[in-house]
Amino acid sequence: MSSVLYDAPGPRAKRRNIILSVVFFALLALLAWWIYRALDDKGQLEWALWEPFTESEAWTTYLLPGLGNTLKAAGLSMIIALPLGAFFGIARMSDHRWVRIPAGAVVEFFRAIPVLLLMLFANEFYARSTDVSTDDRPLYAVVTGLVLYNASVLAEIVRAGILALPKGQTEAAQAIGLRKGQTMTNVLLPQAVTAMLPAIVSQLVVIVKDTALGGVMIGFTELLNSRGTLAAFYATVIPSFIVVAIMYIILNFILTSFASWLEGRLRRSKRSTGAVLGAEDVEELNAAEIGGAYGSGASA
Amino acid sequence: MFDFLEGYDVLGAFWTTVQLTLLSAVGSLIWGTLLAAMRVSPVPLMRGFGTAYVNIVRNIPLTVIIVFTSIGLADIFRVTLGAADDFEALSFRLSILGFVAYTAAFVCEAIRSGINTVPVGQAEAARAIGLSFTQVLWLIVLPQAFRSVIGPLANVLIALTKNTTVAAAIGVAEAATLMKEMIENEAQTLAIGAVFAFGFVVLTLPTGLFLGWLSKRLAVKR
Amino acid sequence: GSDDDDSDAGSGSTAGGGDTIKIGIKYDQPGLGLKEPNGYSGFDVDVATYVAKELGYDADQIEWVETKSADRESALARGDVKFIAATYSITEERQEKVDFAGPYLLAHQDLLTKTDSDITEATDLNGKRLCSVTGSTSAQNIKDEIAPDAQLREYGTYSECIAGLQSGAVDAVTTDDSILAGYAAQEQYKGQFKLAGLKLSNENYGIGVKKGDTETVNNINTALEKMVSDGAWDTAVKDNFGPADYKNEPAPKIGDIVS
Amino acid sequence: MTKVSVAKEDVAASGDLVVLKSVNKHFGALHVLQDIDLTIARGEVVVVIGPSGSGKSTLCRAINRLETIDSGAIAIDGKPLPAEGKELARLRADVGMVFQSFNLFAHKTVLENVMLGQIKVRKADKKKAEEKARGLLDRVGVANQADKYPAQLSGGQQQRVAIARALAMDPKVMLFDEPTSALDPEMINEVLEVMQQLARDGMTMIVVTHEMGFARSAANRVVFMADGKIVEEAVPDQFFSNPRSDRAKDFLSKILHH
Amino acid sequence: MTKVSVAKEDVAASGDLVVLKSVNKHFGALHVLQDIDLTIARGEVVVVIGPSGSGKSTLCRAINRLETIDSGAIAIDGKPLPAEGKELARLRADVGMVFQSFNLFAHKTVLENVMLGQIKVRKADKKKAEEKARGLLDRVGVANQADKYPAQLSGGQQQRVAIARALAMDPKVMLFDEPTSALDPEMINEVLEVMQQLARDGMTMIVVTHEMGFARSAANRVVFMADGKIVEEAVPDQFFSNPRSDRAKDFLSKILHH
Ligand SMILES: Nc1ncnc2c1ncn2[C@@H]1O[C@H](COP(=O)(O)OP(=O)(O)OP(=O)(O)O)[C@@H](O)[C@H]1O
Ligand SMILES: Nc1ncnc2c1ncn2[C@@H]1O[C@H](COP(=O)(O)OP(=O)(O)OP(=O)(O)O)[C@@H](O)[C@H]1O
Ligand SMILES: [Mg+2]
Ligand SMILES: [Mg+2]
Repeated sequence: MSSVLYDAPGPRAKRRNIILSVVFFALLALLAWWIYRALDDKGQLEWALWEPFTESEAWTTYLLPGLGNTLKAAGLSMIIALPLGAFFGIARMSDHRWVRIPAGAVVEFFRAIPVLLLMLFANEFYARSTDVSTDDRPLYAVVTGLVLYNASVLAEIVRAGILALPKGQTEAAQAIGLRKGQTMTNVLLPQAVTAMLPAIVSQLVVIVKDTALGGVMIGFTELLNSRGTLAAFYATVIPSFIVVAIMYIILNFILTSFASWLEGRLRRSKRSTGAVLGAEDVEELNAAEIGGAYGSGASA
Repeated sequence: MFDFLEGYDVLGAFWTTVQLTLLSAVGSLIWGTLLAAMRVSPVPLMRGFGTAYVNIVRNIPLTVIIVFTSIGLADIFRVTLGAADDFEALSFRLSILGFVAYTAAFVCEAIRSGINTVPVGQAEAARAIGLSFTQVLWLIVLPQAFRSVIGPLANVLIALTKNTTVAAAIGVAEAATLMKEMIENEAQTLAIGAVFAFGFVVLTLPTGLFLGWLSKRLAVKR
Repeated sequence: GSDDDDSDAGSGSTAGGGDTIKIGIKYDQPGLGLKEPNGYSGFDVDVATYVAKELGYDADQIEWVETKSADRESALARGDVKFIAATYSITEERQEKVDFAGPYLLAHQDLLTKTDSDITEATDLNGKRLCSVTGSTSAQNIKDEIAPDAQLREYGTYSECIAGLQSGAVDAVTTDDSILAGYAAQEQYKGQFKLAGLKLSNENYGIGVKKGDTETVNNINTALEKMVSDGAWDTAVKDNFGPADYKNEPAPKIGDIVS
Repeated sequence: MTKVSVAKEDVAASGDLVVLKSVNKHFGALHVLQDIDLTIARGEVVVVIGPSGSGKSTLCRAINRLETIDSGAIAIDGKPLPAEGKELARLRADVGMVFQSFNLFAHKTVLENVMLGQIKVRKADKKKAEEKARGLLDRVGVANQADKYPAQLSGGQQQRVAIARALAMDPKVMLFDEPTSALDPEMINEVLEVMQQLARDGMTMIVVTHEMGFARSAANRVVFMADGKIVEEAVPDQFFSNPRSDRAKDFLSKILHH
Repeated sequence: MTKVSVAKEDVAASGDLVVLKSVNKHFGALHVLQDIDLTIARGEVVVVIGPSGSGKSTLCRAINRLETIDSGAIAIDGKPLPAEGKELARLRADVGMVFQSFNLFAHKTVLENVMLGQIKVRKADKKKAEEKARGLLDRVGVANQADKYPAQLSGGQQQRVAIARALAMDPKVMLFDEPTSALDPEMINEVLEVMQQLARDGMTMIVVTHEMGFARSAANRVVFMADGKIVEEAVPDQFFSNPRSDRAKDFLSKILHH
């Protein structure tokens, strides 16, 4: 089997690869040793620092409630952002200028601004102009920031999902006499939704990660913030960071794996045109693509 | 109307944002290219390392990485980047290190997907006329991959610009830090929000449009 | 936040009723206000519990609310909590926005160093690395006025400063001695740190109450006086700061603000 | 193959079914349809041939208004082509279209593909629609594939389903745009046979194709297009044995005998 | 067409040019090449036909080592196929390959496409390479397109450029993998003509194709493959008029006369 970069390897290539493997392994081992030594020197490997994480209280008091809030904020944001995103996505494809252009402007605007600023601003807005209680305010602010940003990204995913379908699907639907609305609901949306699923799941990863901004900047008690309280009680700073990082990795890894499993399944599925928006199409969907998308749909 | 801006160095804060962005961009381009080279290498161990790096780093919140550079890298691993005693410079440099570590994962993926857009047929045709490995790489694959990578890289750059606000978490005096400070001290929340939003729109939108245009222009016609 | 229905926290303060009272504290300050697996500990918590008892609420009627430094005024203004005991120094600026009962503790800005450190004076900080939390004014004061050559390192929380002190990344941590004592007294750090004992400032800890709620202020002041006179105050100090070599000031007189 | 009535009432009636009058169409600077006049009588089978890019597909698509035209007029069964809305949808249902790339609805089974239009456009009830769909699938020889998804079928089978889907609307005329050119050589015949049978049953058909065998045996007329113009029209035998225009001669010489 | 010398020294020499001995190849569980024995003499033109998936492309690609084989041996001009490195590259330069999808270098002009191999592999100087490239482009009839990019050319033109690119290396043998099946019908002949001329000039050729006309007129031998095996070998006339195996009869019945 050959790839874009490599010819099918012969015996010499195979030998060279083995040597490279050994050298690289040695380098990795060296790095691991250095990390181990540094941690050991600073006493970070002492059992006392790690022991708390074997106690159920550390989890039930700090980490799990924090994780719960992380998931709550992420879930809420996704649930609110989805319909909003679908609305703006479809509005952006409208035949009418006065619908298409404002929708496009809103989407572009919120995608250009850092989520962190949106959160800070929302937090201040709720504090000054509403009577949301202090308990709830950080959650509100985090969810608001995430919704504004992610609805715009989802709007682009929805649009891309529909545009990714072969043009022939629309034409065939029109050719048997289906009207615009019927074509959208009977032919395009069902296929686009399937095509978008992996993209939507992997957008959840972005949302989960962004909840941590709320922890550091506006005191939302999500996982990263709960780590602070935990670290104060158990006096275990570095280990708590490592544990929390691993929790994020596992959580997001589950989501990513689910997304790519879904993607693979859909691509192989006998029920799709093969138009699938993968995880990679989303991670940081951005203005550059959109600038291009204004052009004609006819790219050869 | 804009008198609430008095006494605040908004331009200075955005200048820090720009510096963070540019320096991190250069760093992550280098590290990301190396990672991409590993990810597409024929050596399974390197591929494994590249894949693991990308999948781990992409799944950690940037905030965690940035805070960790400060209390972990600097304090435990003594990575002080030549600024052991100048803490202002230290957190600036550490945050760049964090952005590089994080953004490189995305750069790597952009480059890898750029390479994947080159049809295998191009490489096979090149091999079939007797070009060697390096010739195929430098004459055929990379020139084509480079062009299709501009678009995705532009997205990474824009995301990076926005992500630099996370440096506020370790006290780097960039735009988000200043906005937080101003919001605490001044009454015109809406106006402050608008000023900073506008600042980022100015930073990201033209970049996106220009690079989008460039990638269209350079795109390999197939 | 399932308790929005009770937004004017514990206003129905008829003693011993089925009501609850919401009190604002810190969650991450060992020795003062700390969230633990089975409850809350610290001097602020003990004082607040005692006061609540005097106001007619048993310990199990208290709902603790985390009030971070920046949030304290607005939480009171909106009535989210009845009162706040969270290392809340009485200052003129704050008195414009909230009313204070107390003070109930006189703390001072101080330095925490390793036991074997040779820093004994603030001026020793020249050329040394001093840690404080982001946005704190106390560290800035030292750098501006006492030790201009000190290096200021800012972290998100004091826990991280303390960890930095332990690992040698910084040479000293500065903030209120009570807070520092709380850390020094923690099981994990016992015997490793010492307080320099400098009285760089006076911090009069008061209990914050919504502006204009004079009745509650008076009730709390009465409770605080009783706490001192029946020895509960001393016990609380011993329990929370005892393990550190923290020499606390005697209980301040109500309304007696040391500036 | 079971016979299903194919718009019999139309075959009986007389007159022209499709009329194009000086139709013009540009793509930017490209003048793809230049003053096209074309009339197709009821029951007639017209084959359109011509070099790539000559505008054959555009012509087909214009008749169904998948492409708008810049000037001129198109009428189907005496009525001018509506510009939009319900009337356009109704007209499109009367004009069956078969694409080069099949374009079956990927998320629906073969049976559902054939039923969809009947239910949503013709408002047929589900049972009747299914009955008819099964009949049509049987007619095109893929009855046993009814519950599969398009991707599970070979190209030849997919194209036959696409024909059945179009027939399900009881169209007055069928447009075929290179229906066999995306197929593996072994599958071309099975599709051409279905089309031949359709022609014999009296369906009015416009077929863009390069299959000379089909043109010879099934067409009443061959229309030769080049550079957006209709260059020549003739009965097949005459066209193939004795093309008048040089353009056609040249084209035929390229396409035959290899 | 200008004549350019096509590996004349080889035509003169005698003996077998390409020899495959019990070659086996699997893709996972799929046994795509099963004990293939095939010998191609100098100057011979062999057409390989067979149903889709029978392994024709894999066979072609194995001869150029674009696919590795699991067992058996392949020799070109008496030398076994090198496994890698410089020797492999040198051998590949001696074996020209033309793909179904052209695979012209998309970022280089037509002229650069034809010059690249000469300069980088044959180390020819730029001027000579350009001269030769222009000669070859003229020979395949696209001299006037030299400065365009591949995407600006029609399929037929692209394929002719691809042939010129392969010829520029003075190959000993040329492999064609369905060179016309991605082309519009009018363009097929222009490519086949170039190939026919090449055959007449004495080039050794292995051609996978469904173009029976070409097989009849240009091939010395037809090899029929099915399911990874060579089922039948014969001279064209005999194969088309009187195939021996049922597999071949069945295949021919599907593919002819439509
Ligand atoms: N949507 C479009 N935008 C711009 N140009 C187009 C579009 N569709 C077709 N064209 C151009 O119009 C011309 C006629 O196209 P058309 O598809 O009708 O030709 P055709 O005769 O069907 O060719 P083929 O045999 O290749 O299918 C071609 O030059 C084509 O490139
Ligand atoms: N890289 C690959 N990995 C797995 N299977 C493959 C690969 N390449 C080809 N195959 C399979 O091997 C078999 C033979 O393929 P091959 O392309 O040689 O057939 P072919 O005779 O050229 O067919 P066609 O006429 O469709 O080109 C097919 O079943 C194909 O699906
Ligand atoms: Mg066409
Ligand atoms: Mg093949």
